[in-house]
Amino acid sequence: MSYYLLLIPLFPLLGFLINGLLLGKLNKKIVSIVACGAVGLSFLWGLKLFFNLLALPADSRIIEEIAFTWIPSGEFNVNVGFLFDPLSAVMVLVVSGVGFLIHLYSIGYMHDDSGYGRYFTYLNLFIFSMLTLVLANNYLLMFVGWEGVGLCSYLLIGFWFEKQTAADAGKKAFIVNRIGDFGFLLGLFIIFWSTGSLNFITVFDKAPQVFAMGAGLITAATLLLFLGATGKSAQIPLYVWLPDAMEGPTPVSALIHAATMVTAGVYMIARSHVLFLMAPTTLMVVAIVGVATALFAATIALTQNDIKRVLAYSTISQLGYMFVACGVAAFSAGIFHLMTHAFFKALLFLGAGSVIHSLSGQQDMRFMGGLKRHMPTTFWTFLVATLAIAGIPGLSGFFSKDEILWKSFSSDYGSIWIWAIGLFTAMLTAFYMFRLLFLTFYGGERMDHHAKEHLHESPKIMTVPLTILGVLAIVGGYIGIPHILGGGNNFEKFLEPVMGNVQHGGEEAMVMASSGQNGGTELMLMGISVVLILASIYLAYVLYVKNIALAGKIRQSLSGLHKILYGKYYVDELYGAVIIRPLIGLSLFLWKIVDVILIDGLLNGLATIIGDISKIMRPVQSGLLRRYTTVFLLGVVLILGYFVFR
Amino acid sequence: MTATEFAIISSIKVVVVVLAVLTGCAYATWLERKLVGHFQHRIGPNLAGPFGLLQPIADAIKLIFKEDIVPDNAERVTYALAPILMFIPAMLNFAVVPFGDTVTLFGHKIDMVVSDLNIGILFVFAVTSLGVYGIVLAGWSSGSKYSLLGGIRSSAQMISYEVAYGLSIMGVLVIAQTFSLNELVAQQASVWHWFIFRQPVGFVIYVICAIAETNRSPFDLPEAESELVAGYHTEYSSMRFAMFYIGEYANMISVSCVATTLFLGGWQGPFLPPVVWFVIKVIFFMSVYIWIRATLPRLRYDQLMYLGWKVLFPLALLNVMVTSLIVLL
Amino acid sequence: MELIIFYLAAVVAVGGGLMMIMQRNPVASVLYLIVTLVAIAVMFVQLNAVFVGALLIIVYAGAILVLFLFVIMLLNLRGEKFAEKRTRLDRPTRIILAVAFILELLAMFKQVAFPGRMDELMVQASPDFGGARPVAELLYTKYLFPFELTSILLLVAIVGAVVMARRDEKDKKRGI
Amino acid sequence: MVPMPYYLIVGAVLFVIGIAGVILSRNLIIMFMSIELMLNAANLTIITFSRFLNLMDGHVFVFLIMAVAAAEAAVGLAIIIMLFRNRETIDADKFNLLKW
Repeated sequence: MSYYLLLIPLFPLLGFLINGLLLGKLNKKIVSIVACGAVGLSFLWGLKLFFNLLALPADSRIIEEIAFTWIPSGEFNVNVGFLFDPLSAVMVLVVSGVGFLIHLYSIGYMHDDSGYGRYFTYLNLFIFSMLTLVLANNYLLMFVGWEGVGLCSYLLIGFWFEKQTAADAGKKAFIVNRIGDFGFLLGLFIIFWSTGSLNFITVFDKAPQVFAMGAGLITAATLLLFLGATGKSAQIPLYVWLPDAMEGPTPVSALIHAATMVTAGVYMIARSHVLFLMAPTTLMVVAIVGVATALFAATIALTQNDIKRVLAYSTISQLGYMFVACGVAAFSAGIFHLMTHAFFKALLFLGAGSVIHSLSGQQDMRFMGGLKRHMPTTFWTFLVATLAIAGIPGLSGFFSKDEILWKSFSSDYGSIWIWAIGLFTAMLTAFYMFRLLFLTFYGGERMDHHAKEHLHESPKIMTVPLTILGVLAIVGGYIGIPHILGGGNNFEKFLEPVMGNVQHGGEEAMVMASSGQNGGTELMLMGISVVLILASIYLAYVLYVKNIALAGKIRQSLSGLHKILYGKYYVDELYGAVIIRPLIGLSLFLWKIVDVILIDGLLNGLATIIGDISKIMRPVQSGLLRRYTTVFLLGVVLILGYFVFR
Repeated sequence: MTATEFAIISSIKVVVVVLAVLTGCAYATWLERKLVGHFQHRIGPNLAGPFGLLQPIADAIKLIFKEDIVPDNAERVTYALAPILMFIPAMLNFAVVPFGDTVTLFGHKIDMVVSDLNIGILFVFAVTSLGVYGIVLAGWSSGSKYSLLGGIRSSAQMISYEVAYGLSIMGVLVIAQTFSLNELVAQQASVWHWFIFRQPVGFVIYVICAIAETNRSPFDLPEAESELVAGYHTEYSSMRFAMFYIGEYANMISVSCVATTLFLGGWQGPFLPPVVWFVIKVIFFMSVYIWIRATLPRLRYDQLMYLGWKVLFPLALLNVMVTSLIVLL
Repeated sequence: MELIIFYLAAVVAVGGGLMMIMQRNPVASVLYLIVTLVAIAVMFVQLNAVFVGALLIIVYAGAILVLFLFVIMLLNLRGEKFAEKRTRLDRPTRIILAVAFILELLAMFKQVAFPGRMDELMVQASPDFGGARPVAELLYTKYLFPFELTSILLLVAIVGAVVMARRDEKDKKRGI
Repeated sequence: MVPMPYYLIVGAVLFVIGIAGVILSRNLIIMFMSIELMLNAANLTIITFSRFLNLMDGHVFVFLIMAVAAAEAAVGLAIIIMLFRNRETIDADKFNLLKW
């Protein structure tokens, strides 16, 4: 039976082609129908295939389809082929589903923009690239999607390219991503060099034979892959592009942060988990980088005033969680969090977009407040998302985040320190998210008079996606309720054909948990986190609703720390001083000294010498046709003469 | 048949055909003048002999006795050569045209054709394509601008129409699968097998192109009196002029013969002897020629080129393609 | 008989060729080339290549050389005498080279290719040898690809000729 | 029956006449015609071999050569016309642009 996996990325590609080729010729209605329809069809087809997949027995849920041979070059054979297994199924549904909602939302959000058609063209290309990335059956095709995503992020972040900051942000995203891509590519070279293939299944089958456990080569390869992942998924040290990416239209931020782009790194690591499991060092690095990023970004988020920036840092922080999960070999937990995060983060961004839309572009939280009454739908959905990200029991974020915390505590690769920092970060998350909520929706209306008059709830086309995402943010977690709370942990089971064979730690823990031996610990840890999170929410309530003056006082007394945090640890400036300035100096050196004097001098000298020589040779070349033919004939006569008279 | 016999019979055939064609040319002029006269509601030549039948002879005598003028700045050799070059290809065409069925004379079986080439049609083409030289050289060597313009015009016209001309009969060849004129005639035994019915489009294109090939009205731009005096033979007189004249009419007759052979069943026909049928058909075709001349106005030069390249050529191509397709199926 | 025709044709061909290159007047050259071509066509027919022979006349005499004549008339070239400026050595060198070349060719024929009497090697030609049908059969089967390439070549030539010979506005103003 | 080398010799002679025409004549048109003569000398040789080997392939080659010659003539003559328009001469020795 053929599954026509090709169709999934094909629909957005068609949408892209139609909208792109007929740019400026279609009216807005047709553009939006084509764009949304394309993604919607992808989603529906993905859904159908998903159910087909469910109908198969668990261990045969791997479908590989080759569309055509792309690069046949000796031993190097790359197909355009697609792999559909539980992992990519989840990713396809998340990408196309959330992507579809964001498309719908964009119809309302971008309605008055002059680049409407262009916007949807990019958006479709983005979805196409992302679907290619998650469906690819080999690293090279994945890399194509990977680069496509990078390109689209550049196009979309710099969508309002008339604005200098937007254009700069686009370039920054692209360049920083290139660094990661470079690592990714090198990693691919190592993989191909040692296994002779780039096909996932072949590589993973061969990996145990060609790599020794924890050997230098595999460690290098996985570290390079991880470098790629840090670029795409905004981890230390390559996270700097993500906050700046806020320059793009808000739905784009939602798309980048929730459904596409940043999840690519997590997906890639989960996909390559076979390789990562063979390199414990790398796993440790992944976990440490993840937890460090989580904490680091959360602290910055505490002080930011721009609503989208707070969300951006929160994304970085949450991605840190996912990497922690990967680092402690709890890949399915990472993917689980990725999915729930996609729901609530998309919701948060779209909600923020709705707020910004209603305030005519105002993004600074200091000039918001009291919006609860004006925009009820936005408020309630936003509240749901905030509760979910904070990890309040009963909402999706709680299950996935707690899964990660528990795995980081119990897994063979985990440690109590990671757990502790993760927990602390969770508290910070709850705090800054509620700070955001309170500053935006509670308290006095601090916007200026003009903006106040324009306050309005967003149109249906924007609130409906919000509502759908709100529902998803609540129920999204229920597919992965852990055993300890009486659930079946179905999500992990579903991913088992992909991940199952490697999750020693997780499985043992699961067995322990179900037998009640270790269940007490898990419940206790869960309780601790819930209590601490509730406490930090209360703290936020006190500081930002009840007694705003106190917040200011605290800020004053800790002004040094606040300054550092507000300045984002001055990482951008550090990069500027350490990398960019010397690079400019080097370039100047290369230009003025090496290029102009050395190379040009050499070339000019050579040219002069050749010119002098040719002055001697020139008379031979008379330019006279008949003389040339005579010489030609002379040659023929000589050659023929040699053969005749030898 | 021995070689000697062959040589003798062939020589006789050649002589007979040449004489017949020359007489035919002479009386073609008479036919034309008579017909055009009647078309224009006058009588035409009627003084020399009954119905003016001796008029061509009188004309011939007049032409022969006129002074032979050669312009000062003419290229003498080519100037002298040109009328011959015009005349010879026109005559050569008749070498492959079958005039009738095989007859038995004095115990010898004699084909009523000078030479039955199995690539007869190609021969006709080759010879026709050589005909252009006479005109070009005449125009060029006369040393007169009218002649030069006429020569250039007519050669451009002939080359242009030769393409469609060749393609128009390709349909017939595709159906008949032979180049031999004899076989073509044999395939048209009954009236319904005449190729005119199987290739109507080809026939129409052939007629138009043939008129253009022979520089006849309405395609007689090269000798348009009103603009070019008389085109390429402006400077010619006397016998040289007569040769052009004969050449032109010989061309007309040869084109008519080929048309008869290709489309109208050749010498095939009931009751009457084959040769008579052949002559009847050729005269019919010639009359059509003259009729067209008397009826249609002259085309403008750009119209002529337009018709040749943009109408007839694609049409002929289409005709060949459709025919091939049908034959293939 | 055949031999006589061959000798006639050969003499006419060689003589026509020589006359062609010795003429000052290009029109005469064209006429001599036509004569040569007709003689070559006669030899083709002698070699049973009837179809190709007819094509030679149609294509060369009927089209290509008319084109030459056309160009000559268009440029109105009469027997031009070109100003003498070549060095003294040029012409003898060239003639010597040409003579050397033909001697070499003949020597090559003599020693390399044909030991013994050639007419013994002669094979009886197949019945339809040289007709249109076998040529067409090869052309549409074995040599289909070169054949198609030829059509592309012709297209390129048409486009190239049109582009090159077209007068642009500048030329029109100069009245050329 | 005419022996085969006779044809070949005629072909060779014609070919050399063509060469001589190219290198001796200063008239571009005559040079060009000499090239056509060389092509036909080659054609004659090909047809000769084709006949003596009883293979039709040679005829196909001649056919293709004629097509090439036609294309060449069209382009070549267009070039000559261009040259004449620019320089008002067809003296081959007046054109020495081939050194660039």
